[in-house]
This record gives sequence, C-alpha cells and structure tokens, in this order.
Amino acid sequence: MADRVQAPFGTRRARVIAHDRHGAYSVLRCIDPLGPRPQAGQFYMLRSAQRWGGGDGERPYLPRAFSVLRAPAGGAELQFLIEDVGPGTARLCELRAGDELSLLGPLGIGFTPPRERRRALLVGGGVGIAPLAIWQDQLDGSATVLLGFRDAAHAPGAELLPGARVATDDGCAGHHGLVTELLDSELDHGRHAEVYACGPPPMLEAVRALCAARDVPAQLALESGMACGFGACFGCVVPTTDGYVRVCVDGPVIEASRLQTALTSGAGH
Amino acid sequence: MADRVQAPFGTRRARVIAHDRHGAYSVLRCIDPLGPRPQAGQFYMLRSAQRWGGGDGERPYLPRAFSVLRAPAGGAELQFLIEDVGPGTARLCELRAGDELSLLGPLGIGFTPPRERRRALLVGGGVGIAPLAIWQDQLDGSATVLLGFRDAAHAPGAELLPGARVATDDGCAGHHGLVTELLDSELDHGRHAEVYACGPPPMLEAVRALCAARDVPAQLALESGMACGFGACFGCVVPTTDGYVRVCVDGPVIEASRLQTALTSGAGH
Amino acid sequence: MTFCGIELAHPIINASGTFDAIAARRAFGDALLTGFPFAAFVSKTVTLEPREGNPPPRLWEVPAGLMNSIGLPNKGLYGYLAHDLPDLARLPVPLIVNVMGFSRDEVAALVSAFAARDEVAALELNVSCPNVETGMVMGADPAEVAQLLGVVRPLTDKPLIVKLTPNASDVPLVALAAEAAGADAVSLVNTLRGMALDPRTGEPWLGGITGGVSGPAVRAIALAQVHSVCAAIRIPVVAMGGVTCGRDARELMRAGATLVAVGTESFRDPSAGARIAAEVATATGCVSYPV
Amino acid sequence: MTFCGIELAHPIINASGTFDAIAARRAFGDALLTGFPFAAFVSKTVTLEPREGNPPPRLWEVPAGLMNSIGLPNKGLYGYLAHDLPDLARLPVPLIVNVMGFSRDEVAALVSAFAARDEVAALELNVSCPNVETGMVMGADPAEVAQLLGVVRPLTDKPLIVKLTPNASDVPLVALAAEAAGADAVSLVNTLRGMALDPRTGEPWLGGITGGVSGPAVRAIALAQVHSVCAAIRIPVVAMGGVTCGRDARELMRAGATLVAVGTESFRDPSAGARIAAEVATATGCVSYPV
Ligand SMILES: Cc1cc2nc3c(=O)[nH]c(=O)nc-3n(C[C@H](O)[C@H](O)[C@H](O)COP(=O)(O)OP(=O)(O)OC[C@H]3O[C@@H](n4cnc5c(N)ncnc54)[C@H](O)[C@@H]3O)c2cc1C
Ligand SMILES: Cc1cc2nc3c(=O)[nH]c(=O)nc-3n(C[C@H](O)[C@H](O)[C@H](O)COP(=O)(O)OP(=O)(O)OC[C@H]3O[C@@H](n4cnc5c(N)ncnc54)[C@H](O)[C@@H]3O)c2cc1C
Ligand SMILES: Cc1cc2nc3c(=O)[nH]c(=O)nc-3n(C[C@H](O)[C@H](O)[C@H](O)COP(=O)(O)O)c2cc1C
Ligand SMILES: Cc1cc2nc3c(=O)[nH]c(=O)nc-3n(C[C@H](O)[C@H](O)[C@H](O)COP(=O)(O)O)c2cc1C
Ligand code: FES
Ligand code: FES
Repeated sequence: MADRVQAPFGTRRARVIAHDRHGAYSVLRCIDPLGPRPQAGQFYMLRSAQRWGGGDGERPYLPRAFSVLRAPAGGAELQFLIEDVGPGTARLCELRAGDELSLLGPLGIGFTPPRERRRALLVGGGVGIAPLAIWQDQLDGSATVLLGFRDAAHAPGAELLPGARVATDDGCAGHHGLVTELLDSELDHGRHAEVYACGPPPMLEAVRALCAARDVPAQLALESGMACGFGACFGCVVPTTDGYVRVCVDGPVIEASRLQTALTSGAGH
Repeated sequence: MADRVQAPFGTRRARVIAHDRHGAYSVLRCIDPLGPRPQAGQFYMLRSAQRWGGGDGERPYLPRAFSVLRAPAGGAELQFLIEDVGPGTARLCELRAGDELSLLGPLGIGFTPPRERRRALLVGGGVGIAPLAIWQDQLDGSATVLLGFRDAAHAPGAELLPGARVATDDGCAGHHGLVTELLDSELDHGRHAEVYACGPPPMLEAVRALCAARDVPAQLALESGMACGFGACFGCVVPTTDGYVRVCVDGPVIEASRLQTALTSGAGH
Repeated sequence: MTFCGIELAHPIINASGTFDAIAARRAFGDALLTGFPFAAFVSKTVTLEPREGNPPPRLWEVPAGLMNSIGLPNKGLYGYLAHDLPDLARLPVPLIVNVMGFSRDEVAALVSAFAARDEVAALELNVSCPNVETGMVMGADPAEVAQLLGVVRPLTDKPLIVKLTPNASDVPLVALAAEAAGADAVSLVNTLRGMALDPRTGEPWLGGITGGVSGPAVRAIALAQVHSVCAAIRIPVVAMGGVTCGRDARELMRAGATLVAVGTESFRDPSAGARIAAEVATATGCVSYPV
Repeated sequence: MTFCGIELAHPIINASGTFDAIAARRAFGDALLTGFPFAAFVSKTVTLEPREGNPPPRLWEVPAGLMNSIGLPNKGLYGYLAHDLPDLARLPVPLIVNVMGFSRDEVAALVSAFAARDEVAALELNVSCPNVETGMVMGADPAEVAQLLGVVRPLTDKPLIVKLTPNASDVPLVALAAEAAGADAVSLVNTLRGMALDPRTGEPWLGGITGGVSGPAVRAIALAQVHSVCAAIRIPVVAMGGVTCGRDARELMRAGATLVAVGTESFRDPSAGARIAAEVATATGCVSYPV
C-alpha cells in the first residue's frame, strides 16, 4: 500500500469558487472534482490556467507549490492559503471566483499520527500555518495549536485555526515574542507530546533544536524551491542524515531526527 | 517645421474608458491626457500596463502598433480598432474600462490632403479601415468611402465609417466581391481623385496597380512587423524605389508611386 | 516508427534528467504506466561513482524558462544496475541510458557495463553537461569527441547517441566528428550556461555557481543549432530545447530531427509528452497552458 | 564617473544598433535631447561600403525577447561621415562609433578614418555580429582577435572596445586575447544565434535565415559570460544582455562590469535608459512594465 495519497497523472483544472482575505493572506477555495481527498501535509503544484507569466521579471513560468489548507470531507473543495511574495503568488492572489487553476496533486508525504498516544502539538509560523489547519481537522480539533506571526497584518491568519494560541513579533496580538517560546512552556507541562511544525526555516530550526534537546519527536513540513513537485528535477533537495533527499517526494513532512538543521537554502520563501 | 505630430519622449499610461465590440472587432477607447492630438494615419505602440506576456507561446513581449481610429477634437480621447489575431491583440482585447494601457505615440507620417482639389477616395480592407475613420473625420466627411470585409463577422466594422459603401467576399453585405471592384467603377466616374488606402497587402497591391494603371495618385498606409515604432531597430523596412525604408519613421503612409509592390512580407497580419 | 532500429510508438521521448519514472510511479501510481507519456525512456545521467549532486539551491526561474545546477546526482553505475535498472526495465517502453564519465576510461567502463544488458536499448553519451567542469571539454571539441568514440564505439553494438553541448563555437563540426567516428545519432541541445545572483546578497544564487538554462527561452537557439546540425550530418538527430507543444516539436522535425525530447515542459505537466505526441500526430495547434 | 578616460554622467549607455538618435529626433523632437537617456551614444555598426541590410522579415518575437536579422544596414563609412556624424556630434553625450569590417584591412580603414575625428570619443569593434557570415569568425577565435588588434591598435589612441560574440566555446579566452593585444575594454554579449520558422509555410521566417536573440530570454546567459570574462581580465567591461531595469544592471556591475548597455528594452520604452540609470543610482527595485 502506498505511503501517500497518489495524484492523478497530469495536470487538471479546478475552478475557483471564492477568494477570502485574512489580513495579508489570501484563501483560495476551488473545486477539484477529479482529485482524491489529500492527506494533511500534502501539497499541490498550482498555476493560473490563464496568463501564467508576464509578471515582475517576466515571470512566473513554472507552477508553484502550496500546502493544502483544508479539504472539507465529503466534498470536492480544496482550500489554499497564499501569501503574495513574488510574481507567482501575486498572480494567484489575483484570481477570483470563476477563474481556473491548473493543478497537480496531492503530492508528497504528509503528517503521520502521534506515536504512543502522545498529544499533538501544532506549531506554525506565518503562511506555514497552512498544513496545520487540515491536520487540526483530521485530529478532530483535539490538538494544541501554537501560531506565530510577524505583525498585525499577518495575525488575522490565526482565525483559520480555531482555539490557537498566538505569538507576534511586535506584540500586537497574543504573546509578545516567538512561537517557540510558547512551545517551550508547553513542553514544560509535559513532554509526552509529538510536535508538528511548519514555518520559516529559522523557526523550524528552533523547533528542531528544542525538540531534540527535550527528546520530543517532531515532524517538520519543509519548504524548498521546486520546479516539478513529483521527483523529476532533483532541484528541491535538503541535506539529511542519509544525504540529500527530495522534499517533493520524500517530504515535505520529514522527521526532525533526520535533519542536522532545518535551515534550508533557496526555500520558497 | 516637423513633417509629423511628434510624440512625447517615453511611454506613458492611458486609462481605458470603454471597450466596444463591432462584430469581430474591438474598439478600445482611452484617455491620453499628456499626448498631442494625432494626425490621420499616425499610429501608437500599445501594450497593457499589466500582464503583457504569459499568452500563447509565452508572448507578447514587445509592444504592438495600432493606427489611431479616432481622436475626437478638443478632448484627450483616443480610439483604437483591434482585431484579435494573436497573443498581443488577444491581451488588448481583454482590457476593460479602468484598465491601463502603456502607450507611445503618435508615431510616423500620416495622410496628406488631396492635391489639385482632387476628391478623396478612401479604400479600406478589414482592420485596415482604422486610419480611414479619423481621416474621414478630418476631411469633414466629404470623402467617398469604400470598405471591404471577409464575412458577416467582420462587416459590422462598416458601422465605424458613416456612409461607407461595402463589399464582402461572401456577399453577406453590400457588393459581393472585392472592394477594389468598387474602386474600379468609382474611378470610371472620374479620375480626378486621390486614393487613400489601408488593408491587407494583397488589397493594397491591387489598389496600387489599379491607381498606377489609371495614373491616379494613391497614399497607402502600410503595415510591417515592428519592434520599436520609432526607427531604432531597422526591423520594419519595406522595399521602395529608393531602397528599404522604415515603415515606422518614413511611413506608415507611403506614396504608391514609391512602391514596386505593396506585398510586404512579415506584416503585422 | 523506428529510430536506430528501435521500434517506437511515436517520436516523442523525454530529455535526460527531466523525468524520474521511479519517483513518478510513487507520486502517480500505475496511472503513469498506463498513460506513459514517452515512446522511449531516457534515464538521468549515470556516472561510474555515486554522486550527491550540487549543494542547494539548485533551481532558478528565468523568463520563460528554468536554470538548474543539479550536478548529476546518481547512485553510480553499480547502484543503478542494482536498484534502478530492474524497475526501469519494467516500463512499457524501450530504455535509453544516458552516461557520462570524467575520462574516456570511465565512459568505456559505463558503456561496456550497459552493452551487456538486454534491458538497455541504446546509450546516450552526455559530453555536454554544463554543470560539471569536464562535461564542457569533450563536447566542445571535435577531436575530443572523435577520440572518445574511438574508444567506446568498439565496445557495443547498441546505438550510441552523442549528446552535444550548445556552448560551443561550431556545433555542426562536433556533430560531424561524432558521425565520422561511428555515432548512430546525435542529440541536442543540452542546457545553455547561465548564472543568477541572490537578490538579497548579490552572491551567486546557485550552489553550483553557474547553471544550465532550459525551456522556451532557449527554443529559438535550439532550433538554429538543430537546423545547422541536421544540414551537416546524415545520422538521425534527437532534438530538444524549449518544446512545449506539438508546433514546437514539428518545427524541430521540419528542421530535420527524427525524434523530439521534452524536458522542462514536463515540470509544468508530467503528462506533457503524451499531449505533445498527440498534437504532433494530429498536427493540431498549441496553447501555452495545457489543462 | 570615467570610462577609458571618458567622463560619463552615469554608467548606462545604449547597445549598438538598438537606438537611432537621428530617427528618434524626428519622432520625439528636442525632448529627446533634453532627456537623453544614455551617458554615451553608441552608433549602429558602420561598415566600409554602404549596406542595404537583410531582406524582410527581419524580426521575430521570442518568449521574453526578440530575434532579429537586420543585417547591418548603414550608409557606409563615407555616407556616415557626411550625413550622420555631424548630427550625432551635436548629441549632449560622448559618441562611440561601432565599426565592422569583412577583412582586417577594412577594419583598419574604418579605424584610421575615425581616429582622425575629434567628434568620436571611442571605437567599438564589432567582431561578433551573428547575422553576417564573417562576423562570427573573428570574434570566436582568440588568434583572429589578436591579429586584428595587432593591425588596428597602432592606428589610434582612442579607446578601442572589442565587442565579443556569445556564440563561442570559451569567451574569456577571446577576452584575454583582446586584452593582451591592447584593447582598452571589451563589451558583451552580442545576440545569440537563433532561428524561427514561418508558422504558415515551415520555411525560415527571417530573410536572413538565422537571427540573433536578445532581451530577457538571454539575461542569465549574458550574466554568466560577463561574470567569467570579468574574472579573467583587468580592463573594463561593458555588459549587456536583457537588461530591463536597475536590478538587472546592478547585477551585471556586481559581476564586474563598469558600464551597462541597454538594447531591446529601449524598444519597449525609448526612455528606458534614463529610468534604468535612475534605478541604478537609487538602488531601487524593478517592475516588469515601467510606465
Ligand atoms: C511544499 C511546499 C508548500 C508550500 N506551501 C505554501 C503555502 O501553503 N502558502 C504559500 O503562500 N506558500 C507556500 N509555499 C511557498 C510557495 O511555493 C512560494 O512562496 C512560491 O513558490 C513563491 O513564488 P513567487 O513567484 O510568488 O515568488 P518568487 O519570486 O519565486 O520568490 C520566492 C522566493 O524564491 C526565491 N526567488 C526569487 N527569485 C527567484 C527566481 N527567479 N527563481 C527561483 N527562486 C527565486 C527567493 O528566495 C524568494 O524569496 C510552499 C512551498 C513548498 C515547497
Ligand atoms: C503601422 C501599423 C498600424 C497597425 N494598425 C492596426 C490596427 O489599427 N488594428 C489592428 O488590429 N492591427 C493593426 N496593426 C497590426 C497589429 O500591429 C498586429 O496585428 C499585431 O502586432 C499582432 O500582434 P499579435 O501578438 O496579436 O499577433 P502575432 O502573433 O504577432 O501575429 C501577427 C502576425 O505576425 C506574424 N507572427 C507570428 N508569430 C510571430 C512572432 N513570434 N514574431 C513575429 N511575428 C510573428 C504572423 O505573420 C502573424 O500573422 C498595425 C500594424 C502596423 C505596423
Ligand atoms: C533539471 C534538469 C536536469 C537535467 N539533467 C540532465 C542530465 O542529467 N543529463 C543530461 O544529459 N541532460 C540533462 N538536462 C538537460 C535536458 O536533458 C535537456 O537537454 C535540456 O533541458 C533542454 O530541453 P528542455 O528545454 O526541453 O528542458 C537536464 C535539464 C534540466 C532542466
Ligand atoms: C534590432 C537589433 C539590432 C542590433 N544591431 C547591432 C549592431 O548593428 N551592431 C552590434 O554590435 N550589435 C547590434 N545588436 C546587438 C545589441 O547591441 C546587443 O548586443 C544585444 O541586443 C543584447 O542586448 P539586449 O538584450 O539588451 O538587447 C543589435 C540588437 C538588436 C536587437
Ligand atoms: S521539485 Fe523537482 S524533484 Fe522536487
Ligand atoms: S519598428 Fe523599429 S525601426 Fe521601425
């Protein structure tokens, strides 16, 4: 049996049904009638079906990778959380209900349930909260969720994960400081936990180091610049204890114990 | 004194105020507050200010040349007639009121008034009717206008030149045949005319030959593939009795007597 | 159709290093095999020793294309024979193995090893990878290519395809040398040498410092080289470089190519090869964004 | 700043053959002079004899770029001296004349003629035009370049800039030969050889059969060549190839270039040079579509 939900072979189209704003973030909701329901932590390669190109620097050209934010059960809807950081995300953020996406996925290996009845601790930073939302759903909302954001423009992202505790760099909301400080005190209350983290490399590295020091298992959803998303280009590698591995087919979720560092270079952002 | 209305140096923006359809043709109306009023037969280099690129074949990249269709006196409005024949015109045909054009012009040398009180005969084919509309305005509607179109999808273009006589290839409207047949019989009624023509190369060549045979002066608005529109690239040349000349700075309006043939290669369409 | 005696269902194959059928099987399951997009499968370059490849970042997007400095990661000859070959032999299409050596002896060792394997229909000699110093040398110089073939040609009856580098003053001259020295076919273009700087630091972005440019950005350059090579030699040519649709493929065939390889476009759509083969067969047009 | 002893207001000039100041004056009037976009003006290539140039079509749009086969139309040396030079001498910036000959003697005749003219600040030797057979030869071969400079270097004290072709196996080697033979600077890249077919007939689209590719499509390739040339030589480098904004220009300067030339981007906006110079000065960012 496969270690992942496999994708239909070839790109397909999905119609955008809504584009919601949460502060600096956009949530694109689309209907993917032909695709399977994804696992938490899996991702899709997306591009607009029309006018993918002609942006800043005469880009984008290649599709872009996005974690699935939510995939409401029993339907065909997929949700993606998008932060405009360049020509590809800028184009996707222009899409409105009725526009079409060209999509490939679900791709990669997602999160696996906590071992030995450990409690799930979800730790997200910035747009990295995306894969934690669907994981929170699949864990029936039982998990503890800790989220970190830059500022007031980004803090609204917290709306997407009910019951989340928030830290902000500028103190505009929740704890004034880093989300890893929240994680630190959480682990003080008990180490019988399994950590699921996604966010900017420095945050992931802090989570990795912290969990390693306390001997807490952690699954990290990594990012890396990608061209294909299905193992074809060997471009998305990160160094692990067993050499370079492709984030797109051997990840994006990787056991923290397999990494010397989570400070990947050339990441998507 | 310059032989043309000169363009401001550098591209500028113009907001689209309306996009009207006339059969297969689009009329883009925009406001160009900073530009001078153009002469009939002059043209502009246009591109969309946003997303110029990312179309069929990862194009367009360069701006595209368009004759001015109308420039209502006393205002800042410019009108262009556009037929969707490829990625550049396809993108321009997507523009709607509120969108912005990036524009350079007016460029080139336009029509000059009839000599020796000759009557003006305007002969247009397809999208080539564009420069004749503003010329008809500037001649106070006194000119005789003969227009040719492919079929019923294109015949509505005739609406743009009041009082025009029409010929269609398929006979769906007006004379069943070529516009040059109309010109032929017009000249039977009197040769003391000056012909102003714009259209596909075969039509222009027929007009040239016909006028040459009857010794009637003709001014032809030529087309040629262009990269710059202001004489920089030497790409838009056509052969004349005095060698290759650049359509963009020595034309687009050229005396028929200077041409051995009007069958230019690599024309815009 | 046949290419160097190999029966092929259509003229579209993959460009080496742009499709990993084993990884794709994990991502797409059996659907990959039932709708396999290529008429033959070309493996990523295999070297004698295993290689980790270049440090990341390995990718940079250019206008209408991609620049990569992957650095030929692979399991090495013995790793490939042990782990990859059995799986690849089960693909529904003939297998072409792309090999590269840092010396003639290395190439000879690779060629002899694969000469003995029935699973291998043909060999492609990568003398042109712009990401590895020595890759340049052999492929840019007619004499080097002639000497290389002098050594490896006698080692196998299997078709030998010499993959040329576009980063040369006179590519047809190199193609002529390959033909004269007994190559069964040539393939081109490999990627064009390029570079990008990190927008933040101004330092080279790619771990390999320079990279290879591919995709539509190089299509016109590829067509010119394919055209001049086809005019110079008689052996079949496998053409590639920026092919996104049937029109692009037909243009390369019009220039004289027998087969057309799809590379970067597969990254935008893994089934692009099947679409392009259909568009070639039906001579239908192209739009930039399939699906 | 100064370049080869020439005082320049900023480091942005035009690429030869991509701006005709005389025609632009007709199109834009005096506004061209008051807001002249370049710190120096480089003329289109001048040959000894007048040239009509290649038959049309001369242009083909490629993804994120342009391919041309203009064929160096010009009035010839004497026509240029009589008609163009007086007008160009009146420009508000120094004049650099780009020359090309089909033999060393022709280049020598051109160089001596301009050596005598005070209106001319420097000479650029085009040994790299991909549209004219012989243009290739000289620029692709270090020995050829050395011999050419051996002949023309003694003929003038004016700065000699050798414009290199990118269609060569080892461009730094050619640059080294130019430096050793007394060139004051080198400029690169010229256009990359490319081809397109008429969508209707399948025949070559361009009247010149092949053409030269320019614009953002070649930017990464240009940056790699500029970087390797700057690493190899000490004399100043004029860099060009796909520059559309200050960021592109700063990257080429980061790679070691002293001046940056703007070519194809001027076709999208004749005042692009002024915008780019301002963006370089203020280190401001880029958007694809200025204005
Ligand atoms: C598995 C995975 C899941 C992801 N999930 C999400 C998600 O849920 N939501 C989300 O918003 N993002 C997500 N990302 C990141 C997203 O893919 C990137 O933000 C996106 O690709 C950026 O594209 P862009 O064109 O907007 O920006 P780019 O211009 O591509 O810039 C993004 C970064 O790429 C680098 N870069 C800049 N120019 C280039 C170039 N020319 N070529 C290559 N790299 C360049 C820089 O480091 C820059 O900061 C994910 C990435 C991965 C790998
Ligand atoms: C002075 C002048 C005035 C004009 N006035 C008008 C006008 O008023 N209204 C109007 O609709 N049009 C006008 N045109 C024509 C218009 O400029 C062209 O239709 C337009 O440039 C087409 O661009 P495109 O991208 O839509 O089509 P393209 O894809 O550029 O195709 C148009 C033609 O160009 C050729 N072509 C195809 N591919 C390429 C390529 N890659 N590179 C170069 N050539 C290619 C083919 O012959 C094709 O039929 C005028 C042209 C000139 C020169
Ligand atoms: C990510 C990537 C990896 C590649 N790896 C190899 C390789 O291992 N061996 C090889 O001979 N060519 C390799 N190439 C070159 C391609 O086979 C092909 O020659 C080139 O990409 C041009 O085709 P395209 O424009 O369709 O991509 C690679 C290209 C890319 C983009
Ligand atoms: C239409 C056109 C004409 C050119 N003519 C010349 C020329 O006459 N002499 C020359 O040395 N280079 C010529 N070039 C090359 C440019 O000077 C420049 O090297 C090249 O275009 C790369 O710069 P870019 O990408 O900014 O255009 C020409 C380029 C173009 C696009
Ligand atoms: S993105 Fe291509 S191998 Fe991972
Ligand atoms: S379009 Fe460039 S010279 Fe006429």
